[in-house]
Amino acid sequence: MITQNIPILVPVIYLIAAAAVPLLGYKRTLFAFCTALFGSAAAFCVGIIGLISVITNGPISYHISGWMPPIGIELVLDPLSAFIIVVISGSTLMVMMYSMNSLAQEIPDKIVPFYSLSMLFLFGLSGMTVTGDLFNFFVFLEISAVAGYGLLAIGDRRAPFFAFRYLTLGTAAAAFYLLGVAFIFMSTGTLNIADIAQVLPEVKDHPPVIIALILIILSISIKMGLFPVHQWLPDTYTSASSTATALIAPIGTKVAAYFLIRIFTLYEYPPIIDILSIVAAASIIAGSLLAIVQPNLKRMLAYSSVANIGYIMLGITLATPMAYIGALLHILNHTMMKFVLFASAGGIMNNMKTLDITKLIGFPTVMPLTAVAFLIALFSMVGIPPTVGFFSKIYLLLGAIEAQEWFYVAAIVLSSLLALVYLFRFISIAFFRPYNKSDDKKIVQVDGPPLPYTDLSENNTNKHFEAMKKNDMSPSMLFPVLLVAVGILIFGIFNGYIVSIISKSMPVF
Amino acid sequence: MHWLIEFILFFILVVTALTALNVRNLLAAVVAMNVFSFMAAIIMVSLGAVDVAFVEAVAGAGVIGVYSVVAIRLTSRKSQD
Amino acid sequence: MLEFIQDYYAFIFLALLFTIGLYGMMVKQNLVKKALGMAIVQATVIMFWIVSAYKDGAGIPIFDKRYGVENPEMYINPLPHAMMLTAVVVAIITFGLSLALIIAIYREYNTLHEPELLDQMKDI
Amino acid sequence: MSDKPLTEKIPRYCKGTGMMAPTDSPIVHIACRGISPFIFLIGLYVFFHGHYSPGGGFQGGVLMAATILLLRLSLGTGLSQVVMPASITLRLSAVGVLIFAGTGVITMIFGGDFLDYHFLPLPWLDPAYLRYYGILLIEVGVVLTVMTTLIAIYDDLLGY
Amino acid sequence: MKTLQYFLLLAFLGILVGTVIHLPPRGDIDSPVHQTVNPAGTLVAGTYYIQHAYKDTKTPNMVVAVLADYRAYDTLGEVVIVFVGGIACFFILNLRRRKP
Repeated sequence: MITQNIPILVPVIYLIAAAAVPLLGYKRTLFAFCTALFGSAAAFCVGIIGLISVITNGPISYHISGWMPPIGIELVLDPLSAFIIVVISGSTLMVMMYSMNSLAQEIPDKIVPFYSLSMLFLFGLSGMTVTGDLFNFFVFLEISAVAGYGLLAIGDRRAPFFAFRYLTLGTAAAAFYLLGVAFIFMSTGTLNIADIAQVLPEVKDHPPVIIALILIILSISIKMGLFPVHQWLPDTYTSASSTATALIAPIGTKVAAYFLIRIFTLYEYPPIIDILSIVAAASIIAGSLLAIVQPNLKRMLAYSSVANIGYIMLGITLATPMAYIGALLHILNHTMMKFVLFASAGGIMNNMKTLDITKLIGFPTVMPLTAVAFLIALFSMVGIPPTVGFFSKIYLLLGAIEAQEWFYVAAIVLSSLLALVYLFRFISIAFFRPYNKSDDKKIVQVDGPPLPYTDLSENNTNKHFEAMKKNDMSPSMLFPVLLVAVGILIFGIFNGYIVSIISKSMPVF
Repeated sequence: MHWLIEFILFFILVVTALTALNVRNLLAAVVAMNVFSFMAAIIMVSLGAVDVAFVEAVAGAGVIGVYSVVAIRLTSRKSQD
Repeated sequence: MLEFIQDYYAFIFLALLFTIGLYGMMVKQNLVKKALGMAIVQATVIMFWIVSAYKDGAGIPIFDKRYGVENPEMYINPLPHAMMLTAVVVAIITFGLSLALIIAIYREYNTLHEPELLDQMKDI
Repeated sequence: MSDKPLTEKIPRYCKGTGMMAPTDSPIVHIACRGISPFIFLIGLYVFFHGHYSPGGGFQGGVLMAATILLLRLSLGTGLSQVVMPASITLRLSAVGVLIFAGTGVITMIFGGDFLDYHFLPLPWLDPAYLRYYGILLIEVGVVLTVMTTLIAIYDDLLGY
Repeated sequence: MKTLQYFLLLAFLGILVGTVIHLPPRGDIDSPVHQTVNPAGTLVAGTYYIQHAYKDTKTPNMVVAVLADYRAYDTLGEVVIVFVGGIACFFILNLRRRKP
């Protein structure tokens, strides 16, 4: 039963976990946690089985309700989507481990709906990944988006407002998408992606089809947070609670990027792709520049997310094998490093009561193990050799050289140098300023909006100082962070295996 | 002349949409929005989509109206633009 | 000319309505107005699909023994209707969620006017 | 029936929250309480007759939710708890989702694809009628989820 | 700023109107949506539903047959989105156990 039904199993496991959480977690929140953890672990295992079976036996096409594709809905599990499934379910498993203590510190009265919403968010994302139908993609896009609006709306005071802005923007994006699909449907009469690929060459220069492509790409760019429409991303990520950010920031934008790969392999319209790669380059440079000037740690990480999505996008649009490998490797890299960074940021917020970079003096003294993981992830962000980030950037550079696009080579190199700048800015403040007692006031002084769930009234200087000496994150939060940080190094050293998996999914260029 | 009726309904749709967006009293805006939903439902009936029209009439004009009135009652009723 | 109007008036009206909805979301500064603009945009896209399903001279998509099924011109295409039922539900839920967010915002800031909200956020 | 006015029977948590206080008008009470079972009946008709006429799970669910919303609006949230307590709405809607997903999982266990009603374990039925009853089965889940969730959103908006 | 927004909206309206007049007209029986077979040779879903829905499911209302059988996965998504909305509103607004 398992090998036959793998494409549907991952979403269904998440769905059943999501529906079971409010039923089981009614009396004790621990049951809710166990359900979510068990569900995400099961989904991860099924994802791994799926990846192995797809690599050995070739892609699986699954027909819901037993109807053949143009009639019913088709699910497709090829090496590419299986890879994405493994990445997102693995990241979720880590976040679920991390969330047990962090939720109790941040939003103790909302644990049960949080777990239910996070499982539903994953249901949406995994459904988006495996689907082979344009309208079905819309439904799952909306599921993950609505769950995301809910998750991002709790945090500090400003969170509901930014979530509302994100909601209006995201709904406009969904409407654009649906309009584009309507144009395609009226020109071809079908919704199945494989079917559209067959019919489309006959109506390729029909104006509605071109406008539909533009509308779909516009809506997916909004969901990805590319440069001109990126503003929702730093706003919501900064104000939301850190567990929600650690859940959404690593995986929320990747699936949209993956769907663009699916769209591009179907039909291409060269001017749009040229414009899109320019937008990606602009996104890389603007994201890095804006990240440098941010005083808030989470905001800086969010802007670097914009830059990293630019890398992925550039790798997709360059359309050379090397760039494609680089883009997919960067998806893996970005997921792992953003999890480590945002999860540690949550720990920093809890233990040091501030996220202002200039006030993080003595951070490695206070949280030594977190600091190590944080440093590894930052190295991966810049691209320093033993980490995955180095190899993904090398592949992207080779791809850009292969395509003879020197402007993009310059953009990648420049952005890496800019990332080096904010790495050094952070290190020089946090690591090389010696910790002494006269800095105490600086650390304790709280800046930025007070969070509703942190009790700041007890912030007595002495007490705080004593707590600082040995105040690392609790083991259940530290374990997944360290695990992923070690994973960054291991995947970097053994990146050949991952590249061999990725190159199985390569479309013909 | 079947299409002429639909043409007039579409025109009412545009008018109610502009009213809903430009009137300063939010309660009036919500009522205009309900009229919009109901007109949309009538157009859907005229286009043969009875099921969708049913949902649009029951939920779009009914439940959404209740929700909006509750929300406006709990927040403020005036809009500055 | 009359032919053209008869063929395309629905699409042109819907394009106009889509733009009106976007105008509500972009230009209007009250959050409830933004939510209403959102609802208009979604309703417009739904009607766009419904128009695409329409056939001249066909009846509603419910099986009728008098017509049989051999002749598909007798029934309107049911596929867009089924999909748009889903889309209507999505629209309703999104609107409800936006109202929930509006109430949460009003609890914190006591206003729904966007420049005022941004103003209050500046000093913290 | 006690002789106290209705407003005194409101639980403490209803006071001071705007719309939750019910009206005292007996006409409104009798009208709303009298009409709501009939709307519920129409909802059931729309749901079960959905195979033959416009209607189905979602429309029926919204009509049934409208019944409870009518009671909530006229009697106030406190008094209408008897009909549909606010504490079970979301759990009932989770049950509805589980009914839908469970149908799919059952067909999967009995050897078919997800939601392939042909493989429902009811061997005495025609294949076409298996699909007929499969549709009815999942619409039960739809109706339960839609009805309870619309009520739950109303309660949440009021901050109940 | 407002002028720019109005300009953008007008440009968008122009593009949209320029696009929709290339679509098949309203009610056209010859549009690709209403054919039996695609140019590529595969079946067109809408016509297939009209011809086979009653035979396959014994359900006269074709919309319900499409909604709950042929495209049941979409309906699962629809139900889940209702559930997500309920849970999200609960998550955002519940004050029951919150300390003042």
